[in-house]
Amino acid sequence: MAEIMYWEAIRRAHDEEMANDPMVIAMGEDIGVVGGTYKATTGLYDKYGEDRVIDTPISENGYTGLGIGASFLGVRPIIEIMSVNFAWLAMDQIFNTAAKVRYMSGGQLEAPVVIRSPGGTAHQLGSQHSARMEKVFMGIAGLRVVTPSNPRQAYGLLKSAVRCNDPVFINEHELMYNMKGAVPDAEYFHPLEGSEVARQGRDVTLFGYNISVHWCLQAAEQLSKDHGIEAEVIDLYTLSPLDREGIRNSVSKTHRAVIVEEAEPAVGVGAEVMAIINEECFFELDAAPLRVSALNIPIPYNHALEKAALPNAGDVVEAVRKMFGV
Amino acid sequence: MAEIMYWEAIRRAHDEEMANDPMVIAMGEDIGVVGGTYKATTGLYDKYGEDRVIDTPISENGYTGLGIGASFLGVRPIIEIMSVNFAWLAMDQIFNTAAKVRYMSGGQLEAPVVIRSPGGTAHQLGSQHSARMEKVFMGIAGLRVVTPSNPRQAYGLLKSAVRCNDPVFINEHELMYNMKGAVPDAEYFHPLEGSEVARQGRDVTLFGYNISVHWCLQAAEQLSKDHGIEAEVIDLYTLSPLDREGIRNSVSKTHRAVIVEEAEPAVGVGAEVMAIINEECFFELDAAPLRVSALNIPIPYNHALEKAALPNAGDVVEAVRKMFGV
Amino acid sequence: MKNAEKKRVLREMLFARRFEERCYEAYVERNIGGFLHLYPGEEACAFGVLEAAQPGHDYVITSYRDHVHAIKSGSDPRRVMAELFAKETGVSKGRGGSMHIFDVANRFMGGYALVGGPFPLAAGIAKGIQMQGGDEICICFLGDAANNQGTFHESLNMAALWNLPVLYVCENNLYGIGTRIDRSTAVIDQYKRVSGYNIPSAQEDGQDFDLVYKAASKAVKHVRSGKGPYFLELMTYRYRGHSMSDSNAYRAKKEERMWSGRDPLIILRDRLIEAGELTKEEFKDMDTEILDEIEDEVIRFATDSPEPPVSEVEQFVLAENDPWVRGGVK
Amino acid sequence: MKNAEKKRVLREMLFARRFEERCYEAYVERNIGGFLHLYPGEEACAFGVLEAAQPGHDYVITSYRDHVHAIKSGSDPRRVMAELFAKETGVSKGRGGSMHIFDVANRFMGGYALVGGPFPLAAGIAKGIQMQGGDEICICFLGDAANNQGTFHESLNMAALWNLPVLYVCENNLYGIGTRIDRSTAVIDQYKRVSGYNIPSAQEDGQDFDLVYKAASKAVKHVRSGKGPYFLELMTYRYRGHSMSDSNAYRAKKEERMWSGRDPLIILRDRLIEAGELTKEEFKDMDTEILDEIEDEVIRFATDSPEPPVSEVEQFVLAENDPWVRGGVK
Ligand SMILES: Cc1ncc(C[n+]2csc(CCOP(=O)(O)OP(=O)(O)O)c2C)c(N)n1
Ligand SMILES: Cc1ncc(C[n+]2csc(CCOP(=O)(O)OP(=O)(O)O)c2C)c(N)n1
Ligand SMILES: [Mg+2]
Ligand SMILES: [Mg+2]
Repeated sequence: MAEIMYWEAIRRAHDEEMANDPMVIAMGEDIGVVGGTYKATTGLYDKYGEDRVIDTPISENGYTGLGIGASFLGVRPIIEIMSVNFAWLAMDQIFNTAAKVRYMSGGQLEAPVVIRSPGGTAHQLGSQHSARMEKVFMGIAGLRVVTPSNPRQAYGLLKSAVRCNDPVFINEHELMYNMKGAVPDAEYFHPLEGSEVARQGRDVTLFGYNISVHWCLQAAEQLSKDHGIEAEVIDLYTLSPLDREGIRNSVSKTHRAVIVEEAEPAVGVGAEVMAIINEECFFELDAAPLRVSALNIPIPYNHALEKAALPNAGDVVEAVRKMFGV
Repeated sequence: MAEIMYWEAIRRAHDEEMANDPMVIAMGEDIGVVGGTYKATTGLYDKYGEDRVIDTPISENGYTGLGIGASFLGVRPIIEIMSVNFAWLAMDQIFNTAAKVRYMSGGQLEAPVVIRSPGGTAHQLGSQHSARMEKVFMGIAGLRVVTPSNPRQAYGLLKSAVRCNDPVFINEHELMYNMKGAVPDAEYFHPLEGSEVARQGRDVTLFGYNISVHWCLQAAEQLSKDHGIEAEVIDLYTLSPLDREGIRNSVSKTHRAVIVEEAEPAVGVGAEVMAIINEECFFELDAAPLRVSALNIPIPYNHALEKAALPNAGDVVEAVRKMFGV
Repeated sequence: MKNAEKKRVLREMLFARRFEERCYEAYVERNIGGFLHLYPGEEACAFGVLEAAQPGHDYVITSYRDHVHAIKSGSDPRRVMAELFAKETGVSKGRGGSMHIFDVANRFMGGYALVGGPFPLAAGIAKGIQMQGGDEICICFLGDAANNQGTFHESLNMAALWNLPVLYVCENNLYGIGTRIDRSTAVIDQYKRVSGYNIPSAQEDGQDFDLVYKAASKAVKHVRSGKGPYFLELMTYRYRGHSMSDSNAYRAKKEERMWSGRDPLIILRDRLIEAGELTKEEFKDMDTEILDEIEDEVIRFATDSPEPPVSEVEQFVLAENDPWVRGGVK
Repeated sequence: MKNAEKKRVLREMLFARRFEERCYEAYVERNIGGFLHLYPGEEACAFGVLEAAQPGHDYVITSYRDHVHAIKSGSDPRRVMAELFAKETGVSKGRGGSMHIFDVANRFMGGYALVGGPFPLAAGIAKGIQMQGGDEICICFLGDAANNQGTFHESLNMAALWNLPVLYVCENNLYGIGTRIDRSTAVIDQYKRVSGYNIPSAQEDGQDFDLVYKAASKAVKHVRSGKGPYFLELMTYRYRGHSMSDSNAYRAKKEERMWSGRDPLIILRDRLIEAGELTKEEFKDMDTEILDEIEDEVIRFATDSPEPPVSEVEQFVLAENDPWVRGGVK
């Protein structure tokens, strides 16, 4: 089990899937000759040629729609949107076409496209390059949404997404492309539905996804060390559909929940997980569930302000301490 | 206090605001010569001329961006997007520019645009014309979102939205343009923040917005008649920012909450209101809050299927009965 | 094309006209719901182009004004009407409706309700054809006003850049709903607008089947021979309102009269009569036959068909039992 | 333009060059964060156009590559640098950063990070000008690759349709990040692409200040006189990578050398020397002066300025105390 980087894991999944099926193509801005802003497609242009590793014009709605149209004929496009902020431009094709075409055609057509995009706040990229939009993708029927928190998931989720016959949005993270982690040497397909227990615990459940899983894990260590509180950390790698059973199981065990999200709070992952807890195991709760979220502001350029805008492990610890009154 | 239709109320607000301030303009597809698909701008083209009542090309992102740019110079555009489904095309300018420009310019610029759009499911318009997207507008910092449930609000909210210096999205409803209701004869500005008690009650709070307020009111009558349950109905005419105080006050009184939303459940109004209840008055609750939502599917054309996809007053009654075990 | 062939086409066009008119009635009778956009006046466009192509082999995609394109692509008119009647036997199983006719078996890739939406989809289908290596082409029919959508620009650029086998047909009926083209569009001749993408283009009278057929034959040949995209603008007119709720008040009566005088059915009919291929009598009989067929076959089928079961309302959202959801077949 | 004036411009251009190079260093020193897009090589574009216009009176809007456009519009270079240093004294109070320079007092309406975003905003500003009835124009500078965005098409159509006073300047540096223009764009001459909107246009050498100035003067005159939009394409080259993280590996060394030989500063400098307006000595002194000014004034100011207080992080999201939020002043 080699330790590779998140971007290498994504690259490996591309490579294997393109080798496996000549109908798999990659598309996006600067993914070919340059090899991708975050290197996720390095070397593939030379290996598979410009007809399968396609540098697109800056036409997000256009090339996303083109990928969807191609998928009607059995092409399996992996579309990179360089930054999730640019995905606003492609939402029309993602939601009006890909998410609805199976239904409105009475099952005749499907749009097996994969759309990958870094969807978190990096360092000082300013308001227009720091949106967190997972909530937007999660709310509309017809689209699957997954979000890898480590290289193993990044690899395995992309592999499954390429094979799956539904449109899948993969929410990656700019700050994680260089993160290292173990990835199985053998081919591996990660399930597109479910969640993982990232840390066992009994006292409180911390729900995270993507980068916030790491904040949760850090917080859990500190809570254990400083307060003897053993937090369970649940990695919600599937954002749509959320794993109701996984959520229920953990909360039924710990009776307390804190949801940690990178985005501003309104109608986000935190709210939805809370709603699921309310629906699934309200009477199991020993405390009001809490969400740890970003401030409700566009992201500032200044580093100190940016840091203040976003949650971190310390905020998670604070939330749990407040919950336990310690 | 005359009884007028929802569309007439919107038209009146346009007319008064355009008469009041020469910088107020209306823009959108077929709003001029034709007077608007739902008549909201009838007669204004003749009255104010084509420079102020502008028939736009079918270029949603383009004309929305144009309106935003004009607003930088003191123009107050009221932009109609003919159906909320088309708003996906304009999200880039709404969120990347209007919602962020004040912040990223350090307060130098603001984008006082009003964007109005019918945002509910009407009758048999099919998947691509039946989206409910309020949740999408609610989740991103920098935009106000309101949604009138009657002609008085439709009139007063648009008036305030035009004067307010923030971008405001007004979520209307195709099925409500012909609804009649009393509107003050005198000029009236409805607050852009808050909620209204649409019906007093003591046993359970039903939260609705826009059309679902009416489902709640219907359900409340039936619950009162059939079960002696007196439901309070809260009209969440402001979706962003939601009225935390109003939500807390009502739930602290009734100790029970059902949220009724027209959209599919994930990361929607229901989830957010639940989260607020959990945060504000969890220990006041006598029962797990419930949400009554649409099915998690694109909207079918067939009428019976369409009906099955959407919630109604009966579903609200069912939810309350379940909650009370009656 | 031989006159006998043209007679067949005339019959098909007349069928299309009557089909649409019957839809109008069915809408008034409340058997059809939602938005309904009809095609009368524009028939020579779809027929001229698709006669020049290979429907069923070539892929076709269009907007919400889609019934006739589907039928000419090979869809059973009964199943198109059943779709409008929201029946399980409808081409889209009653889930789509008028704006979402799909018949993938006949390579009719759908009607779409977002103006401009099909531009990139068509380019994508053409990309798929290119990858499969077949000689099909993709034909995308859209309106004039759709050309102001950003997707037009983005898609035509990509189609040219990657030499995709796609034929864009602009049915220029001079209006986008109630807005006349000169009030929405800086350059009125749409075929000129594609010079920004280096795509060959032509403009043709869209009321005359023969002229459309000829222009389309050239266009189809170009695309099929691997020379990349082509853009064909057809000047036409819709005889009815944009959709059922439209009163047409924004159009001058004189303009409407002028275009009524250029009815594609009459032009073709008179030409065939002139050529001695058809008599007025024959045409009338043809019409009666068609009206009967529509009533006895099409409407009856749609009326008698069952609605989709409400219990299946949650079908077709995601793939069923897709193994990759669980990480593959274990 | 008199030679003495050109000498002033040369000094300003040299200042811009040194300013940008100093940004590079400050980035390496970690005083600047985020994305940083520099302008060296393209100076004659902004200077030629804005010398022909009335910065501070006319409105200017552009992309993320925006420092020089702001400075030439009248922004205090110290406050631009302070912005890059994320300081409260920055033009955007440290909230914007390199991609979001705003200086509304000088009618510099901002740098925007979404490629294609400013196209409609510029048309909107022009609409505002039109409504106010002033003689200002709006100048929108954007790159070549931005023209493939749908907003280009949509905005140019509206600008032409409504005769808006907007000048679109395409700084064609042949690349969008690492993608060469012929790999993304079917028609390489951008000035030809606006024929689809009936907008007059021209292409000019963007390395020669005099030529840009002349072409821009014509363009500005056109727009200011009420004749509607104009599109000016300037052929140029960026000497550095797209942004700091870009290695430039995708460009041929030969191509880079060719363009280095066409440095806009050298072209203007040599012309002035030839004309006897400048000596090599003088130019060197000018340079030293500028370098000192940047260090002593600009960098010092940026370094010494305070950061915005973290307590104010939630400011500038919505209007403060807007009475209409409560339904007006009661
Ligand atoms: C994105 C989008 N914007 C607006 C509409 C509303 N709309 C439906 S049809 C139409 C006019 C289209 O005109 P044209 O493209 O000329 O086609 P025609 O109806 O004349 O055949 C408009 C504005 C829509 N369906 N989708
Ligand atoms: C909507 C959007 N898509 C993609 C990007 C990423 N991006 C930033 S700059 C750029 C290239 C733009 O090239 P061009 O317009 O020629 O301007 P230049 O940088 O050459 O000045 C790209 C693709 C973006 N910022 N916004
Ligand atoms: Mg039309
Ligand atoms: Mg460029």
